[in-house]
Amino acid sequence: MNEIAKVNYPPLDFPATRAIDDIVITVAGQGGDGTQTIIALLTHALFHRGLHLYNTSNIASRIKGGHAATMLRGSTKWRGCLNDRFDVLMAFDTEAIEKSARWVADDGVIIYDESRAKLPEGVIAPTVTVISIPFSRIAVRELRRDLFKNCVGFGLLSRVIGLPDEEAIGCIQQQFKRLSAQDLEYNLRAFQQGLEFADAMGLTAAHSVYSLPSQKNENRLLINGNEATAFGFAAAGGRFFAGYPITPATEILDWLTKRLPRLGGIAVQAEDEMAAINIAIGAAMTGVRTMTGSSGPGIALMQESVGHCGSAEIPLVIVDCQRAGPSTGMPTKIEQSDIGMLAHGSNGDFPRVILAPGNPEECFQIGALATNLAAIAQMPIYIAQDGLSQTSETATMFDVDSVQIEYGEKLSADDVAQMKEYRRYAITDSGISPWAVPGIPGAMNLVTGNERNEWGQVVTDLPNRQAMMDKRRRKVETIRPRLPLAKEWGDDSAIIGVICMGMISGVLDEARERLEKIGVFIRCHRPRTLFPVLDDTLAFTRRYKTVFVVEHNESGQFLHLLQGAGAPAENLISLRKYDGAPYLPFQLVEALLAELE
Amino acid sequence: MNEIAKVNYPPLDFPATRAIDDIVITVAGQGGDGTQTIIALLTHALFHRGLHLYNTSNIASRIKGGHAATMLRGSTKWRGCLNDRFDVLMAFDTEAIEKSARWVADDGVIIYDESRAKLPEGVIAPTVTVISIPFSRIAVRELRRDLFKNCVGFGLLSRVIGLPDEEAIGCIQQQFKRLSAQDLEYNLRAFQQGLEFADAMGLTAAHSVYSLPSQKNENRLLINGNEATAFGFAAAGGRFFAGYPITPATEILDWLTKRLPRLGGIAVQAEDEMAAINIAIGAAMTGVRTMTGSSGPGIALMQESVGHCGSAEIPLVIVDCQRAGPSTGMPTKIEQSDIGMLAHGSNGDFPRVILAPGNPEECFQIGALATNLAAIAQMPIYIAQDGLSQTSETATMFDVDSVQIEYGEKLSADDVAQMKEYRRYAITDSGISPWAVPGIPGAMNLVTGNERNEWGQVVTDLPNRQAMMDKRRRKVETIRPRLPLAKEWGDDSAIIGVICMGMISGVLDEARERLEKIGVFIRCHRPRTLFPVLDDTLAFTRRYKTVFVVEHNESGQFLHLLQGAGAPAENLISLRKYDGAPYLPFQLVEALLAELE
Amino acid sequence: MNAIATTKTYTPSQPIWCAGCGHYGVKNALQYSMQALDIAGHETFVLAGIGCSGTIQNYIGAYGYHAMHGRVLPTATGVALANPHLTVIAAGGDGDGYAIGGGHLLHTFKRNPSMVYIVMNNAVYGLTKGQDSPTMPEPTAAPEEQALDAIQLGLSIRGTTFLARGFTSRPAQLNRLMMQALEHARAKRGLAFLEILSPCVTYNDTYPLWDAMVIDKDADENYDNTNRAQAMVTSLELSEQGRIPLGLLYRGDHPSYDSAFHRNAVTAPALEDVKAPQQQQLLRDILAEYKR
Amino acid sequence: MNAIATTKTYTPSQPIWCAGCGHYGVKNALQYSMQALDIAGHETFVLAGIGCSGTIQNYIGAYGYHAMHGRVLPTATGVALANPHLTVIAAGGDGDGYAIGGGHLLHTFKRNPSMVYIVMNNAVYGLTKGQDSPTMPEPTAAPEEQALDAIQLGLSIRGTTFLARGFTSRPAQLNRLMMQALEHARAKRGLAFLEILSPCVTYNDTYPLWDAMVIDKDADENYDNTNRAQAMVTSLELSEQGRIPLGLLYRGDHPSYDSAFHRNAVTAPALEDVKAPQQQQLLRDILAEYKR
Ligand SMILES: Cc1ncc(C[n+]2csc(CCOP(=O)(O)OP(=O)(O)O)c2C)c(N)n1
Ligand SMILES: Cc1ncc(C[n+]2csc(CCOP(=O)(O)OP(=O)(O)O)c2C)c(N)n1
Ligand code: SF4
Ligand code: SF4
Ligand SMILES: [Mg+2]
Ligand SMILES: [Mg+2]
Repeated sequence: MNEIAKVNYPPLDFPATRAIDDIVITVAGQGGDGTQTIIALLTHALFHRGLHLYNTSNIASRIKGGHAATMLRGSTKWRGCLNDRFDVLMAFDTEAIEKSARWVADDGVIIYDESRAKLPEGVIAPTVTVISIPFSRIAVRELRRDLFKNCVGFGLLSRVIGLPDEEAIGCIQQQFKRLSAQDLEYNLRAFQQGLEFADAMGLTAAHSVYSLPSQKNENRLLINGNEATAFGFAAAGGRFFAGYPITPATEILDWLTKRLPRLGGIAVQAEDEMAAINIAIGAAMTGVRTMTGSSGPGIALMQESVGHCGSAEIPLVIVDCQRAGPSTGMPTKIEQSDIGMLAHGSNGDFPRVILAPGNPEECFQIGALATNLAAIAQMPIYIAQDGLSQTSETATMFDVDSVQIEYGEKLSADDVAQMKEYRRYAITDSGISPWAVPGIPGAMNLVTGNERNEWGQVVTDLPNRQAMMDKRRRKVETIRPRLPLAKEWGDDSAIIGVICMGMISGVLDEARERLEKIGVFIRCHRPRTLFPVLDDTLAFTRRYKTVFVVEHNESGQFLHLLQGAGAPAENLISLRKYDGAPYLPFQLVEALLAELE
Repeated sequence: MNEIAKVNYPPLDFPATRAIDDIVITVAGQGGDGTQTIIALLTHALFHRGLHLYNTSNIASRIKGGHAATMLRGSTKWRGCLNDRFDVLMAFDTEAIEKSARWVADDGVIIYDESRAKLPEGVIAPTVTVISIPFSRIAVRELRRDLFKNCVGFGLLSRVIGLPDEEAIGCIQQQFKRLSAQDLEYNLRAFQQGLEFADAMGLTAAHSVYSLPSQKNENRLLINGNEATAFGFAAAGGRFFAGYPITPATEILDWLTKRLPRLGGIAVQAEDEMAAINIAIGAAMTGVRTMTGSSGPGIALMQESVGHCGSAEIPLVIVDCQRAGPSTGMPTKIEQSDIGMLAHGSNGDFPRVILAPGNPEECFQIGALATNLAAIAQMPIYIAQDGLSQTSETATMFDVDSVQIEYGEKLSADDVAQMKEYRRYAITDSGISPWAVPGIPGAMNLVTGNERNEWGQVVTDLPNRQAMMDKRRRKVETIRPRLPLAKEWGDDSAIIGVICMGMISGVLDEARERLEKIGVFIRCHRPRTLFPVLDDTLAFTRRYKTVFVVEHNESGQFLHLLQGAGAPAENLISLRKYDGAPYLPFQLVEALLAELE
Repeated sequence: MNAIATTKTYTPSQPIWCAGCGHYGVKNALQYSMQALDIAGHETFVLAGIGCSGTIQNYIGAYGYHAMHGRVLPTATGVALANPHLTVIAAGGDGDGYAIGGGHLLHTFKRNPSMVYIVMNNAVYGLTKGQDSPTMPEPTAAPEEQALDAIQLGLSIRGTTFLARGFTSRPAQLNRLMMQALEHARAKRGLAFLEILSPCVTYNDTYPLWDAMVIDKDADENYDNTNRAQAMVTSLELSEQGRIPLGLLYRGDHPSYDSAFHRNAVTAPALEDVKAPQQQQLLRDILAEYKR
Repeated sequence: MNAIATTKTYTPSQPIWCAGCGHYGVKNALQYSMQALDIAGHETFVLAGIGCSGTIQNYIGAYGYHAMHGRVLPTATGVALANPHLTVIAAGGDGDGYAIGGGHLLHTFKRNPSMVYIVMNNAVYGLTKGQDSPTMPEPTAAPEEQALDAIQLGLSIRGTTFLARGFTSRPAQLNRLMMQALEHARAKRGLAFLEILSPCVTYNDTYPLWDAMVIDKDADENYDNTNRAQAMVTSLELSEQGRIPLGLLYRGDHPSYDSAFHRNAVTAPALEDVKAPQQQQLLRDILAEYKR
């Protein structure tokens, strides 16, 4: 197995080691290439360095074998987005090079197999360091399995980013701890192979391209938005989920299928989205805290049923892991373009709330809060996720013990026993009617999506109708104080405001930082309740003459929501990106500056 | 059969005959009571008098036997709404009396069977004339069939409203022209029975309660909104419809099922709404002009597919016969509460248009226009109907010959033969791509709801995506000049504006008239294109400091649409009625005045 | 315990049905059977679709739910999974269950959740005024289209365990079938599917027609209702002859869907005490998966 | 006429499928049969669902359409009604057709519209990365749940006229079945349902398993594929034995759905000249109904 390693690989002329505190490493290839493994190894490495991590993918299709690029950003500061360019690109095939090479920083590094692809002309700065290495040939010839190329690659990469060998080996041991000793051994040998290559090229333990800092950052976890939302739901007592596979929401179904049964709960894969939400409705009516979820097309199919929950007063959490629409659209691309549907979809008027987390920690909190709010107000609560579903980030370790479980006006059999009379849809000041679930003696009641009287009997008389509509609307007012306000940050003497949602949070912060450097000061505002539009947000739109509304959709859906709620149109400037990729910091800076000129 | 008639019925003390030019007659009873027949007979009578008619029902449930009240207004002026009170109420059962008696005008007439029900106390003015008559007893005893009570009733009614006997007999002959001579004879005898009653009471040919004018009004038809929309569609070359029964949209399916086959077309009853819209999509892709329709719950189920039409560029007309929501709501009650769903429903952003007719004539025109616009712009066009679906009105005879059939950029085989290259999704300035349907040699193409390149092949690259989104949006700009502007009327020096949609048109006009009489002048504006919000409407919202937005829904959906499009929130006052019943003129006057004080 | 006697809540209303509607017979059979089996209203959840049929829940005095059109089966399945202590009864019309609900029917047959499903078949959409439903022979639009036979459909799905058909004009048999169905579901043996011929006197009065067509297989000693293939052959033959078999036409043994979920830690999610300390520990264990 | 030779439009792309995916075999059979029967691409409309399977329309060189998930059958029905001159081919996966599309399958069986429906059955959701589909035996969530057999389902619906099953590992038979299906549909005899066992090598590699399970009924001289009841009995028996029958398993004669519509004035709505003077006259006649 030493043949190739002994080949005298031409030493390259590497510049002096550069210390950086922020790095983006991209590994790209076919889906089956195991690019995920390299990223996982790098993740271990950077995590233990105490860096903040941001990990996302760019995949063309979900079929195994489709092109996939996985990006990992590690930084001493929290970022929550990618950087403009990649510092290191490791490309396993032609498509990877073609698609990703242009995004490598001028002083970056490209590692690829030149026997497979040519570098595209004119897009790569001459200052980029290019390393060519026949990964798979080495892996197959030397270790008899293509799979091992990942560790070869990791070996080389560890020298590029200046990871001491012991640290790197620690990562391999951690990553493959469930493998047989022999397989672990093979992987370690592949890693050595990578190191030998590096040595031959002049990338030694002493002379790496980059060197990365270490910082103390205990009590962190790395988690993606879907997992965190599912976790928040479970932590708040959520014990029933029904869904149907769809990119990028499937992970929630998977996560809960694996974990709910331990907690005495059930997760069901239904035959379609209508079945999913109605199974969920059935469960929710028995009193178990219930969630369903999907992405745009599935949520569109659920619209009739969501309105039904609003009408019939059924507590349900609905997660929409948004993706690029319309219709089937681009399933693996990001967008924030279901907001209008969530706020205005389905027939008729009914109470609903849309919450929008901006990072995994908020996913956890909002997953829990939505579960409580649904139970309290007996109504549908949407969680609007975006690229967060496809992104992992480091976050402060969740505090599961501090999650409260609130039951609102749910009645026990004892409560009912004390009552003289029970009306399911009793008209109350809060709009919330005490709720007895099936099984409780004496409290038999009728739940319906038709208009009804307090007993749940279908009636159409006018004053009753009006009273019932008003009662349902009041529920939103009742929980309004519980709805999370916006996160606001930036320069508080700025004269420019910028509003964004969800995943844009990170990139907006980075843009803010850069703008500050050139003397442009902005105040940032990210509502965590999208609907109803809360007063703090309306006040923000009135506070500045120039308020940007930055969103990932074509029609300015959030802008319309804001204006619909009374935000002054003349103050608002709409910035929209809808090509399926999130803003990079420089793009957002440019977009903001272009409007300011 | 003369026994009862000969009973000396106590003569009542009727006031002198009153000449009126506007009358509301209500016939109420159980659904099976044949109240429809009496209304039909009255309709003949008033139609021949050249009066404008407005005919609507108030039904609790669609099951035969449920309570139903049918109202007919006849007036020398066009009205397009009910009046505040009924001039005549004929009530066949207790429920009819209980529900309707309170709505009888102080100088009105109630006819009912006192053996069945008591008049509710305190709600009927002492000045109301009350006639008690044992309808069914007469009909059954005398004519051996309960059914004939309708003609007994009509006889009496004809004396109440001062219809000469010959005119009334003409109506009976017209109504029953398809019956056997014997059945006709029975009906005429029943009518005579009614007259004898009237005579006995003192209502004679010379002394009726009311007398009605006659006016020339040729070239009219009486039609309801559903029929008119279906007709407009057919007139513009619509030859395919797929639907699923739902109140109040079923009539469109019925109408087209009966008539399209004569025209070489097809109407299909599908297994559900998703099947309906997708059968329609399949048909539409072959080039036939296609429509589907439903009411709120069904339209909610179609949302995914509507977005698909927007994305895949499939021409489709979708009628929403709105009813009171949310969820199943109150199927037989009116509302305008799907506007938000139509404008913002479904995932992602795609081009769409919402048209809203205000009377049957506009239903016909808009049915035709929508059919052409869908074909021209290859996109979904919604028609938002409201109470119009449940209302018949007189209208100027439609001019089917003047309806244009426009094909937009549809290619023939010959056109394609001339082309060197054919791209289904060619990016053009107008956004509209020439369209070749299956069957044409050489023009094979791929239609998809995924993002695609010009050939229709699925791709996710960013610039293409952006270009395709922009192209689709441009189609709306291209047809914008064709979108119908608002109807505007009223005092043009007024300082108060009022905006309404659809069916509110008539009642707003009557309110305007009454307000003028007390010195309050308003300018009325009814957009016929609800989405996109057109400039004439935006200009209207800016023209007055006080602009009322009157709508039949709880949340102010149209208000939000207007504000979302940039209308100044500070000018707008929202008036909403959402109890399931349309505004009556006095209610709208009061609501407007209350805000103006 | 008599449900209605102890209620603190609504008084069941009078049916809105037309005089003579078959649905009265269905309601009677259900009430009779609940009483005969001593099933308490508060432990019973009647879920109904949309249609004339879809009002039956209002007349029983149990917990009741009015689903969206066509969705009653998934909803009832959710109930059965979340709280197995309830007697779950789904009910609806042929339009609701076989047209818009056809997909769910297929999958519910396949899953076999423990509950009763009553379909009131009148071959029309009663509530929307008489359009053809999937069980209408010779529908107006495409007269050659075959009527759907839901029992045959159920026989073709190998997870089914109880397929029966009753007729409101045969109340004694109907009562018996209803009781058997309730017992099947309550014993957690799976889905008890009971189609009931329930004529719509207003839009499709099939009393005399069906009276002439039905044939009681419960009374046929040679009929083996535990043999799926034979049941299918018999049913197909009878269809050819223009006959409609009544009775408990197929009875099988197959584990129920709920039994797959209700094991180990999972008993009744609806009754789980989510605030219990051991649950907190389990959550902490999940968190530990994320420690690196 | 060779479709691809005369195209002015897209060049069919290379499949995106994993190497070894069964779907290649389906594509090959379709292309082979279209050529063998001389079916022009421009007169053919291939409508596909969503899934790995749902990309087949991109590789044929015919008119192609990518439906919403589960909706390909109604869409194709709309095409068949509107333009009977087209050869209509619906295609999709088992998830697309049997899970979310199950209701439409039922009703399409019942209607029997003249078109081919190809289901590429791999017992998983390939595109979404390997979840169980309705044809998966022992699904993870509820292992006792029975796999759906769509042929048995089709046999239970009395309007069906062509029910066949092929296997991509039996290409000769598959080609034959595909040609028969196309001929059935093109002769307006109704729905030609062809389920093809098409393994997903990535998430559920069933090549060896299915190879051992299949049994060719085309080769069985004693099998009468015109007898619905026998076909059902045979299929149920084979299922019991863990076998999967291949071949044209049922062939019936029942008028097609489209034939109910295509009569009198209705020939092909898509080709109707709506501007013709007689159409104007017909509209005026309708208007006359409203004259009073
Ligand atoms: C989504 C939706 N589509 C359509 C309807 C209208 N609708 C109400 S009941 C019904 C059919 C009723 O027929 P069936 O289920 O047979 O019940 P029956 O009235 O005959 O007892 C329909 C189509 C609806 N309520 N919701
Ligand atoms: C409404 C909707 N729900 C879910 C999805 C996600 N989805 C895409 S393909 C697919 C299933 C694919 O399985 P199958 O039809 O068996 O095709 P295969 O990939 O196995 O060929 C699903 C669930 C979707 N696109 N749309
Ligand atoms: S319409 Fe038919 S189904 Fe409905 S209540 Fe009347 S008889 Fe029964
Ligand atoms: S994932 Fe499976 S079904 Fe999809 S292409 Fe690969 S092998 Fe075929
Ligand atoms: Mg029915
Ligand atoms: Mg599959």
